[in-house]
Amino acid sequence: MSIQKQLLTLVQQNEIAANVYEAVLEGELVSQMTSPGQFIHVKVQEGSVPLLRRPISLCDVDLASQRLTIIYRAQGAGTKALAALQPGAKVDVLGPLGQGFDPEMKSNASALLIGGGVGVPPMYYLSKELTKRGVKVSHILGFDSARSVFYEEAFATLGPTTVTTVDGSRGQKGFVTDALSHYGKPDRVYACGPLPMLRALEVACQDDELYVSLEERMGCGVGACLACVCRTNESDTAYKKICTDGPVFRAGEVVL
Amino acid sequence: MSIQKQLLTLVQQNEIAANVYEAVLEGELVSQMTSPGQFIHVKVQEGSVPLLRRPISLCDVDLASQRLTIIYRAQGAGTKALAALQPGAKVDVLGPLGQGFDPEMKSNASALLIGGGVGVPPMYYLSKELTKRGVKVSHILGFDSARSVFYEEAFATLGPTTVTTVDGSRGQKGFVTDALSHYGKPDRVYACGPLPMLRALEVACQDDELYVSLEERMGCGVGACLACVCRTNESDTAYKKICTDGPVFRAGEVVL
Amino acid sequence: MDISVSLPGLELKNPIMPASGCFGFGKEYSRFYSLSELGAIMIKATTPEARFGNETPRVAETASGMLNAIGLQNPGLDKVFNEELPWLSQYDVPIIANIAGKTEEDYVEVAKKLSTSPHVDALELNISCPNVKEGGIAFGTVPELAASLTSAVVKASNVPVYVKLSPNTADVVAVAKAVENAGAAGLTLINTLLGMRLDEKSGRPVLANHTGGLSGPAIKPVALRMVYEVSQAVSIPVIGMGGIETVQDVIDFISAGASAVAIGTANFVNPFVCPELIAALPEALTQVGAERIEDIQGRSWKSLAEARHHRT
Amino acid sequence: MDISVSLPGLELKNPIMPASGCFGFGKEYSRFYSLSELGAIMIKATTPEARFGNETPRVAETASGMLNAIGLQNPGLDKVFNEELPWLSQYDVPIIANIAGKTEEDYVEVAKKLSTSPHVDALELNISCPNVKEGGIAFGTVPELAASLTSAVVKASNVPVYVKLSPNTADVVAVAKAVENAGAAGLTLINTLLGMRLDEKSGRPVLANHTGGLSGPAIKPVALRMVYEVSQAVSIPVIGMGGIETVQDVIDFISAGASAVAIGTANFVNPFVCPELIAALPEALTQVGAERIEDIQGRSWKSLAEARHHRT
Ligand SMILES: Cc1cc2nc3c(=O)[nH]c(=O)nc-3n(C[C@H](O)[C@H](O)[C@H](O)COP(=O)(O)OP(=O)(O)OC[C@H]3O[C@@H](n4cnc5c(N)ncnc54)[C@H](O)[C@@H]3O)c2cc1C
Ligand SMILES: Cc1cc2nc3c(=O)[nH]c(=O)nc-3n(C[C@H](O)[C@H](O)[C@H](O)COP(=O)(O)OP(=O)(O)OC[C@H]3O[C@@H](n4cnc5c(N)ncnc54)[C@H](O)[C@@H]3O)c2cc1C
Ligand SMILES: Cc1cc2nc3c(=O)[nH]c(=O)nc-3n(C[C@H](O)[C@H](O)[C@H](O)COP(=O)(O)O)c2cc1C
Ligand SMILES: Cc1cc2nc3c(=O)[nH]c(=O)nc-3n(C[C@H](O)[C@H](O)[C@H](O)COP(=O)(O)O)c2cc1C
Ligand code: FES
Ligand code: FES
Repeated sequence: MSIQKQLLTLVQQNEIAANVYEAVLEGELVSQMTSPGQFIHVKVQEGSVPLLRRPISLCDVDLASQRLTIIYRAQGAGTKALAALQPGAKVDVLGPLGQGFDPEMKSNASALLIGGGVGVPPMYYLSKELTKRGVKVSHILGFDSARSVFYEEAFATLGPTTVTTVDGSRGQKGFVTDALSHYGKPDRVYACGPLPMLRALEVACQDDELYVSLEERMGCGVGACLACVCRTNESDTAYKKICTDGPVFRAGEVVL
Repeated sequence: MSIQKQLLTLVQQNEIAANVYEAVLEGELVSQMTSPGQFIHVKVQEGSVPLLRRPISLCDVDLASQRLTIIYRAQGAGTKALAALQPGAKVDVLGPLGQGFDPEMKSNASALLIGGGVGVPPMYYLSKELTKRGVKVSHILGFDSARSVFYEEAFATLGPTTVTTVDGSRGQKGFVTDALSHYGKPDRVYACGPLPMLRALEVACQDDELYVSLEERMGCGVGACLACVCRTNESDTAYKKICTDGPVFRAGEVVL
Repeated sequence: MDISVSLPGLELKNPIMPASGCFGFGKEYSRFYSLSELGAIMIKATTPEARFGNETPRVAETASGMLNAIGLQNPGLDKVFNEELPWLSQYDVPIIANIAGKTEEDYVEVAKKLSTSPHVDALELNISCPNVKEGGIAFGTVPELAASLTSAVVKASNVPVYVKLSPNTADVVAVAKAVENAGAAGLTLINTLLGMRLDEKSGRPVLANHTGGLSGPAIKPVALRMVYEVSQAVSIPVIGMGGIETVQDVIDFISAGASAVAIGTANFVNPFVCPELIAALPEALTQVGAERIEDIQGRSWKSLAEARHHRT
Repeated sequence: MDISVSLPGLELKNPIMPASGCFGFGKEYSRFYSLSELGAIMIKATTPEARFGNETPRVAETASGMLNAIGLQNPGLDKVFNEELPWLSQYDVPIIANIAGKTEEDYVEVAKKLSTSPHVDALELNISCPNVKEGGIAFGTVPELAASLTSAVVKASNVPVYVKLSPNTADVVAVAKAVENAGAAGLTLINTLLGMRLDEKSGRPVLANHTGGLSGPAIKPVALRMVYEVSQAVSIPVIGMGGIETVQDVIDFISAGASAVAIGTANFVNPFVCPELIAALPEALTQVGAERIEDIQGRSWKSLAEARHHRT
């Protein structure tokens, strides 16, 4: 599976929650994107503003039509410019990057997928891949408020799904950890979301086989610049690069 | 007549010669643009690249439809980005700026209008205004080669027109000055084009009432930054600002 | 919301003012809005004699920035005193007069006279112009020279003296402290970074002066860093500038430690930028939970100091 | 067209090489193209001991630029010597080893060992890293310190020593001349400008290190100016860098006086930028009427000197 740089075509773009956009991109490169948890590195427009690429997780991939879906929050200059693109626009994509989630589990094994905010998207592709393998999936999706919720029904078609919101305006009030009790002891837990959420899960799921996907500001996205490192417990100078060793790690492998 | 900043709508854009574009912009502000020789200062796109506005002369104005026409060469970052805009795009225009050509002449007086390269466009609006006043206009339009020629027929409908090209691939071979002899002694000569052309005209037309339109790299376009000055003969420190005192000057008023 | 700011010699209705050299003596922009809306005006550098400045081209564009080499063109001390300043007096706005020269005597001469004008509220000592050999940049990079020039000008002046610092130095804090000790009432920073552009075809410098001063959004990170460092090291107020275009930029400079800000290049892009920023500021302050400027002034380093304090 | 360049210790197939810190030790980009295509490789700074560097976030974006504060993270001298360099030897490409440290002894230790590696063709003495207290930036801004460090490293080294200059100084030419006199075989410039960005909401520095080094197109005018000034003042070759993205940028730096160029930030934007520039260079040289690099090297100031000469 080789990393390439290619111009993909934006075929569709919708605002699916407050400031959250779903974009569908099409092109040959998509046939490389077989691993959920991997990400693409997007140069939103030509020229030097914004200068750097933006890392965005694969949310869904349709190999047959060579289309991928991403979901992202329009917050800063780059993602706002991305949100302003019209269908037909060409988007410069580098990818697929990073080590994704390992979806290989026994048929009938159980997996709990936990996403927080814009950590939810990669869980969707993962859930589909697990389901394909006969794994029983459940989902906890955490958001700020009802306005930010997306893909609830999509997840519900794959397996039991609990939505939590911090303000209680939709689903269960509270954090994803407040919903853990509904799901007993799954064979594996996968999570992606803000650092405080992942830290809480590391504690709450210490007896589980937990995989987490991390975020960090990136330069190159390919392991060369050392912008995105995190520490490991091995030594004072030991580290992992989120862009190439991750973004998915086994809990404990790196220091959160 | 007040200077304003307004978003105009690009209604049409065509490449009318090699790398030369004709763009039509529409909006209320156009009703202020009554003086040929004036220019607009265009912020081609939002954001900091390109940062500064670009000065472009009025080539034609239709007050009834609130449309103006500009003709420009796509050479650097700003004009290339302008050329890439599609109809419907909003363009941030500051204007009208500067002192234009004085078109007040007696009916039946004769005027010779000389344009070189992208100095041709302002001559078109001027020629129309002169014609309205019953002035007999003739034109000399200088270009590099046949590939660069534009608006030859448009000028010809207003009055006798000679095209010169440096390589002789269209019209008369040579420079605009080589065609002066065809036009006897007009009551007034108006010129816009590269500095060497204007300097040659200053010599060749020393007995005529000659007005020239100058170009200089601009910052503000409104007289504040002193980027665009030229010297006058009055004193060592005397100067005129091309953006506000010009761009049109009586020959001799400033040092070319 | 009250967005007024009190600085030595200056009662500002708001902390937004055009930067020197980007606003002439006010006339041009007075056609766009009333100058009384502004916090203050920093007028174009004045030298003893009228100067033509450098040959053209004087500006060139770069990525997110521009170079200028105007070369301190100005009508000279007498004309500024007798014509420009009285014209400005029709507006209710504090005037900060930027002064330049070749020698200490030049600076002192201009300071002495301009500071007696009833229309001048403060001086801005330009020891940082990169575009003329005698533009003071040597004064601006050597702390001892900066200090002795500041002393002389402070002595000569009837109004508070702000010193404009150059970014073209290894240690801006050393210069800042030196001029503070020499009696500066405040600091303004940054002036432009020395840069150049070449013509694509000929390979020759685009600017007639060869090199010029880089301004605009490109230099904002450098400006912000210097305001951050200097404001922590001195106890006189700082007026920050360098690449400000948006109200977020204003918030950033105040967070970095500035008491007020100046807008240069952005005026060229949008002649209405100053009044637009003034209008937008109250809402932007509210958004970051501030009720007045001081609530966020220097919060970039104050919060870090608190964090350090709590840790120990 | 022959685009090869001969520099002390370095026979370059072409004048394009990745800049230190932006290319690791080559492994990552070797997945995109063969490293043998490159003119040379400037590898990541090596210090005596392994270093973790600064905490994250380590990068932030700015207008046409980026800030980094990696903090000289590297696996340490032994590992670079025993693992990274031997791995690189599979490619036919000169290696320039960037060396850093806290003290003169550190620099000398790294220089001594790395320069005995059969895989190292030249050293790049990094006296300009803005991101660590001991990153050598003091060495880089004081001519005397720069010179004495250079002497020590030149003495310790088996291969030619290039010195990487800091732009965070008032007088880059003084530093350049000092290190030339101290035995530098060449100069590389510029390193990053010290800058910062604040978080929009909290007002705190985005970078864990608070400040960082500004790179990318925003700094090109400053870099070009320094290459122009330095290349006129010294007689050793200059490798230019700072914001290079396009083949026009390469032409500009060579016109300013560089003998070769290095590409930093642009690798992050386009991993193929170096081979693309190499492929585009011959045509670009033809366009400006050059048959080889030397035809346009320094033409920015050579043409001016000629103009001056003809005038007198
Ligand atoms: C592996 C990975 C996968 C991601 N997947 C998604 C996703 O599927 N959907 C989604 O909405 N977001 C995702 N993010 C976060 C996303 O990359 C940032 O929100 C985005 O880069 C911000 O860019 P901006 O232009 O909006 O912000 P700006 O503020 O303009 O960005 C400035 C710089 O900071 C970086 N940056 C800012 N915030 C972050 C952040 N949280 N993480 C990493 N870099 C940041 C930007 O990349 C840029 O270099 C992912 C991040 C990583 C590392
Ligand atoms: C009063 C006036 C009227 C003009 N009218 C026309 C016109 O009708 N049609 C036309 O094609 N051109 C006209 N020009 C020239 C036009 O402004 C420049 O070609 C254009 O600004 C170049 O921008 P760029 O983005 O292509 O070049 P870049 O190289 O990207 O420009 C960089 C900077 O240099 C400035 N610049 C470069 N060349 C010139 C130049 N020749 N004159 C002024 N500034 C320049 C730009 O404004 C910009 O600030 C006029 C110039 C002036 C001063
Ligand atoms: C065209 C121009 C002329 C300037 N003239 C002066 C001047 O006369 N005196 C001075 O102290 N600074 C001068 N400056 C510097 C500005 O006041 C300001 O410090 C600098 O441009 C950074 O701010 P900005 O990025 O907002 O432009 C000038 C800047 C520009 C762009
Ligand atoms: C992420 C990053 C890491 C860097 N690390 C080093 C380094 O270890 N040693 C060094 O001498 N320069 C280092 N630099 C500076 C670059 O080599 C180069 O001088 C600078 O970035 C300007 O070039 P650019 O604008 O092309 O990036 C680093 C730059 C970046 C962006
Ligand atoms: S982003 Fe460059 S190493 Fe990970
Ligand atoms: S462009 Fe600013 S004074 Fe003319």
